[in-house]
Amino acid sequence: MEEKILEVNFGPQHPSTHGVLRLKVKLNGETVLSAEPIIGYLHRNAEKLSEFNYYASNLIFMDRLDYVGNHNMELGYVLAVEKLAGIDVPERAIWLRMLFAELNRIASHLVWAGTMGLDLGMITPFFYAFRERERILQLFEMVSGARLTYNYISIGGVYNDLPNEFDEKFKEFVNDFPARLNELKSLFEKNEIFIQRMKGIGILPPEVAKSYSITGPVLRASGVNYDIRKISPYLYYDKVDFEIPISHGMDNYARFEVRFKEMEQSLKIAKQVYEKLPPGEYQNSLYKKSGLINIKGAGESYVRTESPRGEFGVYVVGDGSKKPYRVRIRSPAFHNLSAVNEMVKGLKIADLIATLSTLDPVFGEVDR
Amino acid sequence: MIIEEGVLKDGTKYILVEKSTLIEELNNLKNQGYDYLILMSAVDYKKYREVVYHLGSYNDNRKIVLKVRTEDDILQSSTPLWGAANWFEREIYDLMGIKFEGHPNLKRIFLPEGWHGHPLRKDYDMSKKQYVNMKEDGTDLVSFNPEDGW
Amino acid sequence: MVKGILKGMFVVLKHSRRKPVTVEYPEKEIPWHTKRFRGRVILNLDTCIGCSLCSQICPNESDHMVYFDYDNGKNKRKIYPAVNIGTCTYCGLCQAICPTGSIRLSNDMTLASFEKDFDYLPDRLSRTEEELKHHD
Amino acid sequence: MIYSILQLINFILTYIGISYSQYLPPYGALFQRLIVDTIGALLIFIAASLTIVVVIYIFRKWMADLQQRIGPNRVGPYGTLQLIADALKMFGKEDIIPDNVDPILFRFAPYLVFIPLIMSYLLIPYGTIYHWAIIFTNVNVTLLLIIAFSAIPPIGEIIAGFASNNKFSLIGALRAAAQDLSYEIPMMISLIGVIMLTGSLNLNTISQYQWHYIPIAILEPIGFLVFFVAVLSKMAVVPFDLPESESELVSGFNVEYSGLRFGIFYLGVFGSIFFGSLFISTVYLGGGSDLPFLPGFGYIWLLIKAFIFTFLFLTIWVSLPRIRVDKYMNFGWKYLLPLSLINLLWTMVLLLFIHGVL
Repeated sequence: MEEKILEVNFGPQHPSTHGVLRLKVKLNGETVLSAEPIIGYLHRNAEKLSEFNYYASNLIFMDRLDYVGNHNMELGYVLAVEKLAGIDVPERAIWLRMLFAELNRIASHLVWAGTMGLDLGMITPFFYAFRERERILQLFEMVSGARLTYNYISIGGVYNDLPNEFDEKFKEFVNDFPARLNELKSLFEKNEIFIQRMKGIGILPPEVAKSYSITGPVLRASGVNYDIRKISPYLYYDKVDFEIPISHGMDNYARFEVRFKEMEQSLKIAKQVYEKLPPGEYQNSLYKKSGLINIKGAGESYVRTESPRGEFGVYVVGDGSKKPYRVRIRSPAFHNLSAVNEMVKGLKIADLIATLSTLDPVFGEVDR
Repeated sequence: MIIEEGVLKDGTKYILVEKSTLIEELNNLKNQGYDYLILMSAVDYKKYREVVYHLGSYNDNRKIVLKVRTEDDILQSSTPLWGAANWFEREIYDLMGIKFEGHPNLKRIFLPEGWHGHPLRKDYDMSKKQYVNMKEDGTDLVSFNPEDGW
Repeated sequence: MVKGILKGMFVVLKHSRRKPVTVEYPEKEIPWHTKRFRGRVILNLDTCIGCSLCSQICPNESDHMVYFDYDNGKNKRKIYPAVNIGTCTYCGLCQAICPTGSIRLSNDMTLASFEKDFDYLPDRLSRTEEELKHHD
Repeated sequence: MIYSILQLINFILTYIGISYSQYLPPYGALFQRLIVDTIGALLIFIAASLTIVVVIYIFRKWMADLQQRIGPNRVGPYGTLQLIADALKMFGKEDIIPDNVDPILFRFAPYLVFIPLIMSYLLIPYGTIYHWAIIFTNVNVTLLLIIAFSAIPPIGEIIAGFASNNKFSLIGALRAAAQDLSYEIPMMISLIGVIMLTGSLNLNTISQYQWHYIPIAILEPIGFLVFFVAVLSKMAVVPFDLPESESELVSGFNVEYSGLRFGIFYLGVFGSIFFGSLFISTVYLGGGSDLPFLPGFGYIWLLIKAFIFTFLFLTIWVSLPRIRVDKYMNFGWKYLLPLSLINLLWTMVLLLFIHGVL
């Protein structure tokens, strides 16, 4: 009896595709023969849009790329523009940017932990993860005024300083987050059904990862020790000590472990940064009020930062005018997703969904 | 064959390469240890299109930029060297219109199949609106008059 | 064989003793509502000098300059910003760039109104939502 | 001391002073029996759907409590009328039937799931309230009937999946078939152990037996565990909710259903949870048989045991991920089946000691 291939569209509208991804899946019964991702449903071409605006007002397009880790997105763009236009940033602003980059990484990993639980059929971890994320969002709203699209970084520093009630809320969050994190982890870690669903599934060998130029937790779970914060430190990551969690498991369970350890490391960095916050100016006075408009830059510059999903880079080409000539965005989730076909051959439908959830793609960034 | 060499503003070395010897240059760079294709981007300088390869390596922070210029928008594809080049080149073809010979399936990656023009070109006409709809058999129908749009 | 599963269930059961975290918004006020919350744009007609910087920096042109005859001595051309609340992304760039600080983002979050027109002209922009409700 | 419903109604009517025997047609007893049973069936139908609504309310409040949120509290005091509102919405919503769908099968699949479930509620001996036994069927094959009725809902799910002409529901239907097949056998083999011990198929005698001796759960722990897991998978609760796995198959076989038909499926899920807990407490914990220190009120004991099991099932639903299809199948065939056979051996040893007979 020749094989009956069932071609199913895990279409743009599906409960667990983390956004608008369409997977053209060829099924033989329950086993997946091939899964070809089709993207482009959330394509707004932020690169073309940012050619019509001033340097400072492109921030809102960068926010809406990876709408879960958006502080890191703004950071990548602003660092690239500052290097292009040669703007120096006061000391305190750099430390503040680092503090919120790490808090944003924790918030993004918490969203991943919640949605991974949902994809495997567990309902409760979503609520515990979002309860913790809510406290981080409150910290952001206290400082920048918004919960998701922060626009906290200005070119040349940050827009406003920490309010005085920030200190007490931050200490409170930092003190009881480790206990809550272990509680969330214990829901997954030793659970036999969870281990059965995640161990040995979605194998990504290091050579395939390197050839698909995959970065971030997905790469570190395949045993490659590569993190931009250590290899080419930007901001003050060389003045802070932290380790890079690595696992040689190459499967979903390894990616799960790497991300949870990364949250602990990010908290450790945030604590150290908070102690090292120097007093003083938080925004370069040249570009304070009406200086925002006349930022000019010629030549080209590419800056690499470590966003929660991998290496996020912005390549800006300036022609000396007040508007960028070309902005090119390197989005890590775009490459993490391109390796789905290799990782999923021969698995079951349930494993396809589990592997997709540990790749943690966000489609604002994949489709740009 | 390297036409020009130099250092960029942010300190990274860059080389400008002949269009015909693109693949050999990429190949010996890869053998020199640049095994990580960070980014492939295309910039439209009106007279010519410039494709910029950012190469790095997974075990240290060396970085090099390789540029190649083309007027007639045809280049050799570097998919044999890196798997990532597959989606990079499809995106550059989709948004900038540069065809890569030897690419397994050079189709548009973001825009629907029948889209007219390549948006990231400087001469792309932004005023003409294109409407996308789905035909009976599920493929995309791109047209200029708004009636086909829903 | 079931030790991990029981441990997970114990953690879930432990949560039944904790107080619920949800804040029932309409009845009770949001406890952490901060002074810096970026709500609706508001204009101070007296200090605006009509320099149109805010309309240039606005990313999607929801802030555009409009003629409005209100003389406050400093604004010869009598042009004031009008903001289309529907397309505004509340990014706060106009507040950051305004040299005289006359345009800023208030804490106002409840924007539901019977007016179908989202494009707030300067006189409507200069009044807060409460005044707008009582006024018409 | 235990009277049946028929005697109860006779007692009330003679107490009021109406003697209706002269109006009865020739075969009076048979006709009388017919009336009493239909009244009983209607009573149970209403009671069952009310308990299902209560179980749904308990589930939403208990899940909310475990997840540190409040749960329904807007409609009615403490959200009690929320379920009535949901039921009305379910009736009110338009029942969309897609066009290229199998017309007859698509319409009747939900009833195939719900009707057998409600009928199996009739078979459970609910014990006594002040000596009035609420037992509707005292036939000596009630256990067999329950197994027969509990085999029909999966067929309804398979038909629903195939009839709705949708790839996801097709896979959901295949999973329903696999699930029903591989976990029915261990359940029955563990029940054989119970039948061997008590010597009868009548649930009433099974529950009375456990009052005279000790509950069978203690006598046959392996059988109890195997039965517990098999009933858990019969109810499609989360670790085993493969036919209706929302995150993979966009909610499996009931993808194309909406309005009243989806409501019936939804009630079916929670109905089977409460029925499962009733069934397991009657067979393994002797539900309904009145215990010495509260002579006439066996019914209350049954309710207590049933709600303990319901909370247990709901906690499992809230805190565990979903198992994969092939792991689920080989867990059923490689672990549950041998365990239930070992349980049979264990019952033989028990029989040797208790009755001295083989």
